[in-house]
Amino acid sequence: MATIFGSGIRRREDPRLITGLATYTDDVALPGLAYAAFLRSPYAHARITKIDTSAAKAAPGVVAVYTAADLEGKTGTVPCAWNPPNCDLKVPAHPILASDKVRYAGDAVALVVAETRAQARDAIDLIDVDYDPLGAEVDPEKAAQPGAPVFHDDVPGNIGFTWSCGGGDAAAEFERAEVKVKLRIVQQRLLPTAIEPRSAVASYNKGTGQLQLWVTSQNPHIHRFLCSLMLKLPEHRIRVVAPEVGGGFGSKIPAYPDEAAVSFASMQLGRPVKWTEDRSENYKCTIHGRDHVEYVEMCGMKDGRITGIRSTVYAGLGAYASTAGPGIPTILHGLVYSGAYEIPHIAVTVHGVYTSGTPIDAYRGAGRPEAAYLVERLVDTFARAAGKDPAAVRHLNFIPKEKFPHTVATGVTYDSGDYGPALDKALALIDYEGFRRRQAEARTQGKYLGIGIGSYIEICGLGPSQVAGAVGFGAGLYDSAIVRVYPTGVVRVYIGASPHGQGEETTFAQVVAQEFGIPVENIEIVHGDTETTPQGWGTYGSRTTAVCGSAVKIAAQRVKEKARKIAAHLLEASEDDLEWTGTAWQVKGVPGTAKSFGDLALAANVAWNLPAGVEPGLEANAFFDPSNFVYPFGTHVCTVEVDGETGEVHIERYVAVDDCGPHINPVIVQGQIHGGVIQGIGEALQEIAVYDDSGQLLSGTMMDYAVPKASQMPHVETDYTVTPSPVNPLGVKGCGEAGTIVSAAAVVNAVVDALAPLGITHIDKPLTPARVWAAIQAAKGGAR
Amino acid sequence: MKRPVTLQVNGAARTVEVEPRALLVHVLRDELHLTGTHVGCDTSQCGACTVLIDGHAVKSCTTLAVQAEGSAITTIEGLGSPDALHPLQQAFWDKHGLQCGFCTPGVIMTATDLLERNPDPSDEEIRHALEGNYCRCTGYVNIVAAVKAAAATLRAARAAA
Amino acid sequence: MKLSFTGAPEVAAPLAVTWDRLMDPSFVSASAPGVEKVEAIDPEHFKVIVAFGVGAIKVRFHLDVELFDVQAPSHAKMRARGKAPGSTLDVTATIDLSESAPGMTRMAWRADSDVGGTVASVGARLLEGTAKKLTEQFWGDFARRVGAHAAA
Amino acid sequence: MIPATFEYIRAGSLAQALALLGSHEDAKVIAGGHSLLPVMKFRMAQPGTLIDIARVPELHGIDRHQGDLRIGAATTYRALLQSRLVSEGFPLLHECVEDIGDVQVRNRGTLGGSLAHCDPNSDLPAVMLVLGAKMVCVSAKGTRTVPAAQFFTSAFSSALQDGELLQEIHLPPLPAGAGTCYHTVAQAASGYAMAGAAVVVTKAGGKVTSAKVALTSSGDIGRVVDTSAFVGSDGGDAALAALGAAASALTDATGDLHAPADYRRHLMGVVTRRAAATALSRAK
Repeated sequence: MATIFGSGIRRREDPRLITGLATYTDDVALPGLAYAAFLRSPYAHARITKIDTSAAKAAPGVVAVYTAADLEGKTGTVPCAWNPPNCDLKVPAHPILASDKVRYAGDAVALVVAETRAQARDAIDLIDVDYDPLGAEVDPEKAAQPGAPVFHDDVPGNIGFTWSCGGGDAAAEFERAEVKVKLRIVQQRLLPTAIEPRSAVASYNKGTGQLQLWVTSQNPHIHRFLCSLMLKLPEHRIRVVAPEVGGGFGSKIPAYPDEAAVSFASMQLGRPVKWTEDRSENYKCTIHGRDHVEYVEMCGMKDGRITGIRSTVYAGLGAYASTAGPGIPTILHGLVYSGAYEIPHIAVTVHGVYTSGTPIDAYRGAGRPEAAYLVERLVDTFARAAGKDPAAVRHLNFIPKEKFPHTVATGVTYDSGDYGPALDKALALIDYEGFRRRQAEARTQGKYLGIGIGSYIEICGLGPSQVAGAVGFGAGLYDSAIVRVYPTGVVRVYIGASPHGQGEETTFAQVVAQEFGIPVENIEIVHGDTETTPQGWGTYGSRTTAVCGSAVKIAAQRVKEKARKIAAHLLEASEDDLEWTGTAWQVKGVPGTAKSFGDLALAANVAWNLPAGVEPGLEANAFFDPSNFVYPFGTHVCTVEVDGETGEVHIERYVAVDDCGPHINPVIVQGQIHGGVIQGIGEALQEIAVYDDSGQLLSGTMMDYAVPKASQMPHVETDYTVTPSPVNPLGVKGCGEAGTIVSAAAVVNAVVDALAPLGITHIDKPLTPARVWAAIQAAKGGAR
Repeated sequence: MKRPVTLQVNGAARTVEVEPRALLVHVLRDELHLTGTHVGCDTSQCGACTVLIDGHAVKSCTTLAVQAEGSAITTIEGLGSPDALHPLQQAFWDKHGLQCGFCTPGVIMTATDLLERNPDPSDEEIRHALEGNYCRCTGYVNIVAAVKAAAATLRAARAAA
Repeated sequence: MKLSFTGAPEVAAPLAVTWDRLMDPSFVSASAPGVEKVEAIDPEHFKVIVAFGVGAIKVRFHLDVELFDVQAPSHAKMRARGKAPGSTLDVTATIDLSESAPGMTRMAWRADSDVGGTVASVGARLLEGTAKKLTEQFWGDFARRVGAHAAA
Repeated sequence: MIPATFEYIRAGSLAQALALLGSHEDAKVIAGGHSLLPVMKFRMAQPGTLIDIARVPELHGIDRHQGDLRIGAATTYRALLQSRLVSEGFPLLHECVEDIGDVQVRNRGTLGGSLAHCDPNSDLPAVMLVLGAKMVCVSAKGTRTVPAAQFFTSAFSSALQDGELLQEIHLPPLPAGAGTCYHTVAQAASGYAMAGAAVVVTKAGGKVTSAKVALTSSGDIGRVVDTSAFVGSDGGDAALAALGAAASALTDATGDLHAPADYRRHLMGVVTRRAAATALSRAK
């Protein structure tokens, strides 16, 4: 029992998932259910000159057709919930259904509700809309230039904000430095591609005035909050349920106009309405990630010391400011430019730019992979310019272990760290020296072998609420738990976070089991329903275990303390004379006196004999607000062979050494790393959302957007170091995003290393065969 | 223009009135309430909708229910239950071969087909066999481990039989 | 998705005859694959229903067609805006006729199309080859028929 | 993703299928449905009637017939992969089919369905061309045999006429000692070849004695490379390079999302060269 914390037990959520008995949103069946479908704009940017819904309204099975005119005055707009300070953020109105203009290909224009899915779909084709096309521009750098089409009348020039951060004196340092390198980096648009598309089932009871909304959400309480604004319905009349959720990766954080429109329809009709997006709809209308054009520079000394970094970033916001959109390229990006290094001089400028593309919001890692990528690309480029080994440069510049907690030039304070051992372990696992010998040999035979290192830190475990407020995040970042013990000694734990694959039904049960000395089978973790769970802020930003898990632990400790009072009373002993055996309270050194957790659960719940002043029942709640973010770190190393003729990249080995503090369940931690790494490799090698000049998403299906397949991806080798965080009682650092943070950088660094003999210093990801071949051709001076 | 279609679903004859255009996946989910089979794409790529038709893994989003008339359909619900897991289901649980679980039923159905054809697949053969089943959570590492483990279990069972 | 195609077939007919045929919507539409209906609003404006496609693929567009910058007998431009469920099509075409030899006309054309919606985001793989083929087929067929009529 | 409405009729025999095809305007034939249903779901195809030929007995089976291998048009990829007649007699076809789509697609998709679809990115036309396949087309008027070279007329259009079905594919035996190879570089998302080459070669006395090379994704369907210079050569690096250059030259200068025109042309040369080299190494 003593080892349940730290044990790789099987997941408790799995039996229902592997037998098809789990309920995802689209599985929700209700009497009288109607089905909704959206008519979406085929143009990226156009004025709507006519909408005629008469034929659709007359079509078989159609219950209602709504356009912006029907919502007028009855609903609000889609809110943006992150307003970073001191950047003059402009948030233009984002209507639930487009009224006068459409601003991206996929913007919703009308909603059809019909008796069946097929009838709703059929009726969409009967709505007649005339558009007057206006200019489109999806590239954030180009959209920021004079003369670009303007997408919002109240945002002339399309610049939604200009944000800066830094420390030291970068301008002076770049004057003084001996070695300077610069890169132009494009961090392409990515499609999050949770395999479960988004879905919403809204059921409004006109009698009670209550709306119940099942929705694919990573954060039902945030959804409740934002839906109340969109629907002008008080929050206490909304119950949001995130049932089983089939992956999110950030894309199910935002409140979308879709669930508001579906809820509106249910409120109008007084019957339940279901909508589930198609994949092609998902690719057009669910948020995208990344989308930066970056001009970045690094400087330092010939001995390999890095002294400065600066950047100008054009970060696409897309057509509208999504829920967390503006916070990602700023707070979650600019503040971590120091990476794992001591860099005294940092200057970051980020322009958030409205474009005519799908809105950009959080995608796994959200801002931090972009930062890690540019920092690690720069470190490699700098090392090459300084004539130093890239591993040695990293070692030289790592923040030393004894300096933690350490405040970097951007002003954030890293909680704890010991970066060298992770790098050394990764290099040893991959046999760095041996590879370098093999590489030298291969080069003599005209083969392109490369090795890439990525060392990272990330800022996660979001985070202190006070900081959330200070950085303009329109929510709290504490989390919560209620631990409720039943008379028979079994336990339900209600949590504010909303896991959707990360396994907290298991890890949190392990935390509680460890506290109470009971089997995990006696504990159920309840999440995802605002009706039963305490206020929390959801699952994203690798925060669930660090923040909500801590609340679980504290609530469990409170329960245990109450049990101790009762035990002392029953044993007629002083509380101070009791000791916890691991499964029971007993008088110190007197095993025969043990009151097991089960005994005390019964005693508390029947309340026949409680100490004076102690209320019946055995439950406690806790709201945990951490004192700081957590900063996981690690080093990933990747070896590749590049086919110089076809441009194909083959990953030979991929080694990830991560430090996310102690592991409550090491198997689950490893699984999180595996998945994160493969997402990063997909980003490095094959994933890109391609738009044409007219703002059409050309990679609009899985036929053209290359989600990594089993046959394409390498085995991922994992190892760990363990450095506890001092900022939460579990000491954990979060592992959900860790795998993704630096994996793209490691892969691209490896490919550039392979091609270095040709003089290639950078290739923009994704490193598709065509791009790699083109870079080789250009380097060889071949005709392109 | 609905018409009756009879399918042998998980061992039982089921007759449903459907339009010819009804996709098998929609009939399974909406008419027969077998919601373990999922829809993840439009283009026959992701494999979340994979079921067995007459023992062969098929994407039920690219099959009309009328095409499957008279065929034996096996869905994840028919493979095993929490009390009686199929060796593949057991192995996915044991090896942490799933996270959000959305793709998992389809992956397991395809793996069932693989292990019928090839009782002792290599890692590479497993990865090739699963290229029509996308998983965004696991990075496939533990899926491969799970299929290998299930293959071993099934081989042992066959040897014992 | 933007597509641009050009061509310059030789027409075995005098320039004036070729020009007259070009200005005759029923003659023109007989060359256009998939045209189902042409309705003349006035000499410069037409409503056209056309089913574009190859093999099993067929998308029916309703087009508003406008002739402009018409300089008889050698130059005209055409603008068409079309919609199909979920998809859009915007085309601008330029035609310049010149006498290449006595009784022969060189018909230089250029067509710039912009396709949007489902056809662009789903059908891009199918689109370019198909559109090129259809466009070239149209002008080739038109040139051949003008010549045939002139000879007849 | 729901197709528009249509009428569905399952044919129980070839005669019935042909009669239905003759009597239904706006009808499409469906077997596995893996080419047609995806476009129907996007409503980019809206046939009025689907005639299901998957269970027509005359369209199934793999056997030897007058020296050829005879394959029914409704034969699934799975059945092809399991056939020893195919893997032993036509390793090229086996090699190609192994990587078409994925397991689920191969379980359902049919050889005839793919060939009749005439997708220029499909792998099979090139293989059929170098194997010298003969397509048996049947209509109410009778059957006719169309060589592969005439069957694939252009992208998405075949020599099949209205009212006609592809019934069988006949493959003549490979030349004795022939080496074959199908090699592609696929785009990562759909798995369609960015460039692909199918090669059949024979050699004797250090010389190439015959060679057939056809291309996938060259811009149109069914492009065959002129091998007259390659035949008679030693099949060495220079000859392979020249063959590759011929394949590149035959490739349209049109690109797509995954393969810009210059890359595609270059890649066609590489895959052709590699396929030919492998085929030569396999030739006896």
